Amino acid sequence: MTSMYAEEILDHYRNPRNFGELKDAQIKYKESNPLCGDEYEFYLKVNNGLVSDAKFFGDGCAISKASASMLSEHVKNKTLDDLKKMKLDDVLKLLGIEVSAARTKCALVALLAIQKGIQKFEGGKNDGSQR
Amino acid sequence: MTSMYAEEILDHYRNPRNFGELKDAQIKYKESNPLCGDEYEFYLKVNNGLVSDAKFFGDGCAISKASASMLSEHVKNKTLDDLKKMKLDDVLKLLGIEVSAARTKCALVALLAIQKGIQKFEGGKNDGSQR
Amino acid sequence: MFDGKKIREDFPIFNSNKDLIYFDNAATTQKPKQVLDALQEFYSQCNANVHRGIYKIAVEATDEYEEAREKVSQFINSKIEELIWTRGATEAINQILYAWALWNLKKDDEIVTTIMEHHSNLVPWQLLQKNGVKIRYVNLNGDGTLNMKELENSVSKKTKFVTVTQMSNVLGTINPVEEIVKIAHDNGALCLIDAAQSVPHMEVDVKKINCDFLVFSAHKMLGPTGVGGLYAKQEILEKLDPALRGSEQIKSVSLFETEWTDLPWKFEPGTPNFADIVAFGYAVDYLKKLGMKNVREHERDLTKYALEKLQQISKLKIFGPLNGTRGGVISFQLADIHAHDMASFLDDNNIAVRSGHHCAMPLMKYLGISGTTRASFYIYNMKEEIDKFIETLEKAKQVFKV
Amino acid sequence: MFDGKKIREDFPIFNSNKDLIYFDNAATTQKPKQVLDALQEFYSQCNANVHRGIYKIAVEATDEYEEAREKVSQFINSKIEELIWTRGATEAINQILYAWALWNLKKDDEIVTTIMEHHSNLVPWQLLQKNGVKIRYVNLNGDGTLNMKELENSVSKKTKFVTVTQMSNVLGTINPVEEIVKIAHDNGALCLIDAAQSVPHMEVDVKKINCDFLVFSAHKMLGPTGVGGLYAKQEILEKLDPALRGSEQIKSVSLFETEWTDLPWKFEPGTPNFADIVAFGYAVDYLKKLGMKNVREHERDLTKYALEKLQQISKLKIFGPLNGTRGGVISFQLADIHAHDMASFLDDNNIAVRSGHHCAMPLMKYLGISGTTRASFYIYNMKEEIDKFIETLEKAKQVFKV
Ligand SMILES: Cc1ncc(COP(=O)(O)O)c(C=O)c1O
Ligand SMILES: Cc1ncc(COP(=O)(O)O)c(C=O)c1O
Repeated sequence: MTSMYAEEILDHYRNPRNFGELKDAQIKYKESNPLCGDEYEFYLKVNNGLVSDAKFFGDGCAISKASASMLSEHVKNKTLDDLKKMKLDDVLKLLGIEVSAARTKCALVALLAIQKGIQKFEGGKNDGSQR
Repeated sequence: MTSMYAEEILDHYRNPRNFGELKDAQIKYKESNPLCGDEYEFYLKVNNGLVSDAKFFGDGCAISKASASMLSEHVKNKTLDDLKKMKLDDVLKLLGIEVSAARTKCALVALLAIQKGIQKFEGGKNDGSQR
Repeated sequence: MFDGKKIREDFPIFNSNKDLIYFDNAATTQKPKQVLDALQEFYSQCNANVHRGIYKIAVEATDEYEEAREKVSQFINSKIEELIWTRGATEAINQILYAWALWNLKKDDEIVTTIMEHHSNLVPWQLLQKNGVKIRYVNLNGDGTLNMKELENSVSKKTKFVTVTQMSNVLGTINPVEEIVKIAHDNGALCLIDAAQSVPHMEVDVKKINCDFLVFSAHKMLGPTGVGGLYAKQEILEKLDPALRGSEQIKSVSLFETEWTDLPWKFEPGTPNFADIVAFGYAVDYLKKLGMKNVREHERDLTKYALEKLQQISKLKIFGPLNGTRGGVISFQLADIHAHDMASFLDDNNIAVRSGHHCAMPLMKYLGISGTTRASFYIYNMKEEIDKFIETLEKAKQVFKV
Repeated sequence: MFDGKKIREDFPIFNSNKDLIYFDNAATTQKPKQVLDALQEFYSQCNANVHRGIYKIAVEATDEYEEAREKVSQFINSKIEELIWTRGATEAINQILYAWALWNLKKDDEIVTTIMEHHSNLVPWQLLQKNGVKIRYVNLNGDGTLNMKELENSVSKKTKFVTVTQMSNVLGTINPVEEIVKIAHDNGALCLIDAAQSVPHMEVDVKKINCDFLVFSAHKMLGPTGVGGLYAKQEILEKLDPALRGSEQIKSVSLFETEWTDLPWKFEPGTPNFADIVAFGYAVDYLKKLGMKNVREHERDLTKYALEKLQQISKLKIFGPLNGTRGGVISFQLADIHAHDMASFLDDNNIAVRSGHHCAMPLMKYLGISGTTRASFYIYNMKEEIDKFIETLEKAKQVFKV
């Protein structure tokens, strides 16, 4: 019942890793969950096709912030293609908890920011969702 | 079951009495039943407080036209006060039939034209329903 | 093909009114128990305001609600983003008026429409005359079909908007909407199809029609009252600001500015009629299961049968095409029997029809009549009912001494 | 006074969800079987399009429909002519925007409203900025009540319109609407009361308030979704052209002109949501039978009880007045637990509350927060439920380690 609020989740919520701005990031994207109001901007530095550094900034619930925080650690040294392939399940595995249907959107905001950022970076058509 | 379409009703429908315009009428009023589209204009000549002549013009269903036709006969030599007191029941008595709930409005259009015309004639506030 | 008698058993109203012959389907249809049960179950099991709710029944409610949108958008072959919920066809048309037409049509721009339109596709556009917009009406051929030659001549480079019903609710005429859309587009005009009478009765494919807007009402197709659909092409919706404004349609609101959210919700402010919308999804399921081809064929059968019998009654005049592409709506006049008297008499014999101008006064004037009596069919109607109807008309001739 | 437990038995949803504690009544309420039965019976016995029908079930349907209007207009003490049916409060506000404000407010005219408004009473008016109309927002006192001094200073001869919620859906604050209307009128402005949160919970008398417009939604007061009321003074309605245009609202239509019919139908184009409107009449019957004084007292009781208990929880902050005139809506924040996490946790314990900005983003910004968790009560809630709620909050403190 209380599995969604495991110790590790709360730790990442209260002490988010890689929190802040990354000035010289090539990838920069803000994504929000309009139903909940969670909003995060992700910054990725890319070197030779690998993510060399990552940070994020923003606010939201424990689920969304923990997933942003964990993703900010996970993405380092991954290729952009690796990241583009990530799915909800991969995020849930990172989080290590079960997330109720109502909250999957919270778990996904950060990943969406990363993936849309990459898409834009790679010159993909801007889908208009960046403000 | 077929009582609404008695011989007399059909006769008045097909051969309405006092049908036409009355040029020198002091009372003249058009009333319609917006739900059905029945529309009649009534003309009354008044002499010493008595209706001396009456005519009507317009179109509608058998019930509305028969009641207009019968009323045009009935009103003669009545005082305006008599007419102002008339009610649905009086019209139904004239018609001599039972009228279903959906059709009482048809039975009433002519009486309303007469009564609103009198009200206007007597300097009552114009209620705006005359076009 | 299917059996009207068997379908009838799904409709509780025919249980309460065993002998009712319901021929007023163009006004509104009856509801199968599948739809009524869905409504009841929704309210009894997962009623909660949709979107934003985090608790279980709110999630269920939202899922059911958006599933209905999937079902209905599939039904007309639109994208999910292109289907906006409204109260009905009339409100949908008003949304086009206030979101697009009012701000985009200017002095001397022209609208082309037809003389057979329902007031709901006619009164809204008159407002634009305020801005100097001109309305042109296309007339009919002698048989009650649309004069396409006249339509072609009426649409010009001045035309910014063409709006036409797909099926007349008075004459039963089915208009060649694909052709009309093409004429509009060739002249740079947008085109609205009033599908209030077509979506319930035949396959309608918005992509095939290629119209810019299309509207319909749930209550005319087994669904509950208070629900309708506005289809519009995504590229149009994306460019427009919503007419109706409020909550649930926004990304963010500050004191003096609002940022709209994504389609289709951008056009749906306030709490939607979610319970009825869910139930509407079940109405569409019911129709899909029957198959719209079969629905159309069933009605075509009934209509052919009725037209044949009606033509055998002397002094009976039918308004609308006698054959060819037409739907199951038959308007008629029997001798000098006034339409209301006819309807009353039929009602005395348990046959429900409509009488009057059918919200198409300009058409009545054009036809030189004050009204008609109208019988309109749907899936639960049967040939036996038409037989009874014809008998009753014969009886009327006696009673009314014609 | 009455017994929440007994009332609960009238609500089928609590039969399907035995342990559900439903505290999201400000979003939408549950429906008693009396309302669901009315809906079912209507569809199963006399479903037919209202007005114009001459056959028996059409007459019955029309009678039931207009009876609902009688019931509801009595409930708010308006004339029958002054109650217009809409889809909900949001659409009602939009009708005022498009029928009156858009054509009557000019450059440099001012609107006065408050920082506690729901988006539905805020986003619509922003449209008027297009025409150079200015919007002024009145702020709050420290305790979450409206700053009446500031309101008085904001309303001037430039003010053409004042629009205020009677009860905040976030803070529970009840505003002194009679006084506000008087201030508006003294300055020659019209005044709209957003009664979406008040009509369901207390006696509301439009004549006593003396407002020019008032809006509310059926779904927040036991009624079905898709129905709302727009009250406006008769003399105002008579002068206005309707915003929404179409059938059923006209005396006659020619090609280029329309003559409107009488009030209230003039403002109701198209097929109304008649089945739900009939059912709404039964919802109002249900509330009348309980007595709105009793409804208010029951909620006052629950709210007082809840506020006392909540104040004993350390690190819990309540937004809104702690005593005085307030309704049964309580917004709070517990330590650093995010509102959505709080709502999820409560949901895990079968307690349905809402979390987020509650469609009041400007108020959130004013309060310097991103959202709150909100519990809102109604007639079927009980003190035992509040006890369980408080227990669960204590449990949350442990789980979230605050
Ligand atoms: C104060 C207030 N006004 C307006 C509304 C809008 O009501 P509806 O969504 O039913 O149109 C709400 C409902 O959330 C409300 O709380
Ligand atoms: C052709 C046509 N258009 C529009 C409408 C209006 O539909 P509604 O009253 O459901 O808004 C109707 C319904 O009578 C119709 O027949």
